[in-house]
Amino acid sequence: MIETVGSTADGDLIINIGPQHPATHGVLHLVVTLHGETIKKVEPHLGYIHRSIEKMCESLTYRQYIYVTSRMDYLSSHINNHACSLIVEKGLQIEVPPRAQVIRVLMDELTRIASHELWWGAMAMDLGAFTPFFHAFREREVINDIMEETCGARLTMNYLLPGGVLDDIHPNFQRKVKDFIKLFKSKIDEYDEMVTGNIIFQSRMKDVGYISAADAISFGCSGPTLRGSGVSCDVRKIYPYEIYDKLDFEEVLESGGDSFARYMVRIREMKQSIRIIEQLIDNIPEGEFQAKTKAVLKLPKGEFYQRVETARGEFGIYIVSEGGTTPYRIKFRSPGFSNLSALDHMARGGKIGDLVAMMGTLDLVIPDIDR
Amino acid sequence: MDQEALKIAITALLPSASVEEGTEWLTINIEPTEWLSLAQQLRNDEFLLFDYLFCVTCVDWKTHVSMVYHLSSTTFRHNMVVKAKLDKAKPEIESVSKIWRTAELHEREQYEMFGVQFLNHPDLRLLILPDGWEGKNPMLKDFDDPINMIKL
Amino acid sequence: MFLVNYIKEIFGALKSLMVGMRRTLFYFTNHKQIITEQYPDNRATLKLADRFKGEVVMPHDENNEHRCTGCTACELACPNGTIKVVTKFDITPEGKKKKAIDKLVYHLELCTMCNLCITACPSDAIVMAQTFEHSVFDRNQLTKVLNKEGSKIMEGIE
Amino acid sequence: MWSFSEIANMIHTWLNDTFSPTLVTIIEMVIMGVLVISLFAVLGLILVIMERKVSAWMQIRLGPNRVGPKGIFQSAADTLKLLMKEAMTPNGADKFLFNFAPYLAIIVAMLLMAPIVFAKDFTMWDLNIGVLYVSAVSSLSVISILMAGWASNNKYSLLGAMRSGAQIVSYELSAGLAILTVVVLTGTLNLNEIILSQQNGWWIFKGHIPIIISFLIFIIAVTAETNRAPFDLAEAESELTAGFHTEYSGMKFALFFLAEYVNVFIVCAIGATLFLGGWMPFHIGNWEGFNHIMDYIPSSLWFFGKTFFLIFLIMWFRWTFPRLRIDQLLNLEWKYLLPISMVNLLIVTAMAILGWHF
Repeated sequence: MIETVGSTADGDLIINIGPQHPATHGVLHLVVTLHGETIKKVEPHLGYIHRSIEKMCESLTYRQYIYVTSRMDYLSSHINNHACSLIVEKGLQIEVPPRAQVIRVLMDELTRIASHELWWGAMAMDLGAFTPFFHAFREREVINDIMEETCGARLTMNYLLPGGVLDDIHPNFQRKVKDFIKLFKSKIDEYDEMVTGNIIFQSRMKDVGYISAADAISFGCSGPTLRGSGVSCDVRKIYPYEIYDKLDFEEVLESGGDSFARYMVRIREMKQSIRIIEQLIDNIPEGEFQAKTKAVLKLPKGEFYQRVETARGEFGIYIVSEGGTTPYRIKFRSPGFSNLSALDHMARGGKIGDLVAMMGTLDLVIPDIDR
Repeated sequence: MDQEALKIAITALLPSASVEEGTEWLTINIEPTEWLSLAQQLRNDEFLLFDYLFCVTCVDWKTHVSMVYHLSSTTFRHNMVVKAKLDKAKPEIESVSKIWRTAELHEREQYEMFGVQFLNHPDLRLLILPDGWEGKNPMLKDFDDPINMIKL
Repeated sequence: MFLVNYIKEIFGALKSLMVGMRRTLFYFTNHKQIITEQYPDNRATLKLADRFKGEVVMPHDENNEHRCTGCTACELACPNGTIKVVTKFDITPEGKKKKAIDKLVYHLELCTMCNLCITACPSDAIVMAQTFEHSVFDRNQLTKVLNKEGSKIMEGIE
Repeated sequence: MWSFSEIANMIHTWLNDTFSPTLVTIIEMVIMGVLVISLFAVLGLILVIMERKVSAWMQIRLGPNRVGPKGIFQSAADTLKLLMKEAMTPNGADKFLFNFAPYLAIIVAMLLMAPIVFAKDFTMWDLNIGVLYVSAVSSLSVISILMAGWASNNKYSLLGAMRSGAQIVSYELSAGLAILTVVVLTGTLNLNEIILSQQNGWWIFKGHIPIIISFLIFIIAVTAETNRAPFDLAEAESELTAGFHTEYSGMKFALFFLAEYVNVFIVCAIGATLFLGGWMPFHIGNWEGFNHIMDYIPSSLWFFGKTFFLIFLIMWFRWTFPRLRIDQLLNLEWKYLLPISMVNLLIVTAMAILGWHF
């Protein structure tokens, strides 16, 4: 039981941030012990939207379970689906046609930019600046429109199948993506003007929520959170999947370890994603967009693990298969869950305002944590 | 370190561990009692340095329960899997939250979903389930919830 | 030296604030940049992408005929039991019994628009429609029967 | 042309001719009260729609555009909605203080209206210590916030109120010092006389750099004093949900809201009076033609124009900047604004003694 009311014996206040709170962006419940404005302890209290996706997946076939994973980290749903497809392809040794691979990677990177856009807006809003939120949505909408045209949905696309993609790209796709790149490049400097360079923003972010590299590894952080502490951990570079090993992009590293470093990692990552898209958009190979697969997919007996890099970090799927049409046990290693575990460590000694900034830079998506 | 070298290093550390064949990553089966000391060695050995615990899974095999730990090293980039077979009636294993601090939350999740007792865990409470949850652990295979289950 | 740094700091801070204010002033004065879509008013011009997944429908031709054979492939493909196929037996002119659908029940409230039923259908009997205004006051209205009253299967579809 | 003062004098003479002096005083007070309350209502309506439009345009949105032409009646509709909402009092709250706090906030705002010079020779109370009165009464507003935060029996409210207390008390200092620079130059505390002293140029033009610095400090300090972003720590919706008015609903919430906007108007009016010459028209040296044209614009328009420009400035801040943290907020005051304004006051005093200003 967590004590959620009143004050402690030392006279410290216990404050519930969440389940309904503007800064948690979802139904995260943090029980915070406060000494004045200073945080002494942060205890996460989860489960408000736990749907037990792992249990649900035990009764779904390998084609059906993909759509459930879109509902976990809904901001990078396409990348989650990607992991699901990859693990089935790995188990069945399906050769994915090159066209499908390129389309998948393009969509991954577009999803990453869209996710970081939303994070950027929400992050600024957490710190009290409303305007960047709307500016971020201007670019994000363009990506969503591209997604809608090709995948048929804006957020939970369900565009992937084991063996390829559901449908070929829309004829307008290439033109629209190029337009988007042009738009994005003209607007990315505005982000620095509005937020990054702002003295108030910098003083709110610098030296806040510091986590050392060793601690970040011990807490199992991944993605921008770990890269902000200077540890190289990009799955796309270290354990490359699809065509990432043939692409030319940098892994973004910052050594600060504070909120500002994590912020800069994400901002620079958007530019790297644009770089990947620019390399691919004119070079989509012709050919099939789907491999021939059997009507009923049966994963061979054994254990499979696949990890991908979502916008939030390393997303892993662990499947124990008994050879049937459904997984025997499936486990999703979600980046948010591990990143959340570091929050208490980061927040101690900070102020309430810092807690909001930290949650912003951890980029928590609650369904991803609760699964 | 590649898989063969890892295998030799691990068997040198713990001769009683049995290595599973035909897996993507080196997979070893151990007794739950050996886990804590092995974990310490895996974490601190200068040639292994498994400092990144990225996945803690519990699998209900109906006859027994097994814990699966996915480990990786951020320095050497090698991965391995450690499995421990637990007793179904009284599943117990040492907590590794002192070695990898991420384990604290992961173990709490497995504790409430599978009922695995993590010994010497600093704070073994319900995390996701509502306070005062009684009855079976929901992720077990024989769990049935006639009230909240939506039947189609 | 301390004083110089102090003053420099202040001027740097003021400049960074000015830069942000210039950007907001730009948008304040440039109303052409406004991107608001006035949704219910622009229904006439609102064009959804042709692949947009709004709901599952079953197209009928002018003779009130559809292409569904009642094979239940869609029902099996659906991850959450959105589709129920209720079959009946028709008597063909030759006097043979032939399986056909009585009702194809579609629960819009359960549908996640994953498109699996569409890809599973062997005779292209169902498609995704581009409608999206699904809100109703009674959830029973979300349970729909896709085949029309008195419709029958097209000639030559097996 | 008819000016406000002429109309006021006309009414005054007519009343004196018709009624006895006691009755005249009572009638004039009633008229005054009605005028202040209606000014309140109008200000609230205008400032709310202005804020929403300003924010919308900065955020590349259209803003309210459904109620009335271009949405100008939106704030009236909002008021109607707030009026119809249930005014709840939480269970553990201190009932009397909880219900009294919003009225206290509005009373303080009303009191501040008294010495403001709205147009040439048009003021409610021509007070010889106007500046002192304003700075004294405006410090009372912190009491209503503390009262609301404490009485709500909510930890968010309490934290918000405590922040607000620390904030308003400290920013009062630099606001007061910034006002003092002008007082030193004019040698009077009377707002009317301060305006008259700017006949040959507004203080911001003839006061050299020190006055510009004190104008900047004044704007920053009053933004903090009125709890506006980037200093809206008492509300801080992303940290404390709504700070000291978390538990308020309906009209009681609206009163806080109204008091905030009226306070913004008042501080901007004071700023316009002290630094931008109040109702004084804009004159350039010896350009007789230009100056004549400027004189044709009614004095009340000059006053409201300057005030609304300052209000826009404060709104502009709000929709551009992120919020400060509480310790940074106090750092800014004690480490930057206060030392600077003290040195600045010294310089201005020297300037006034040596007569260096124009």
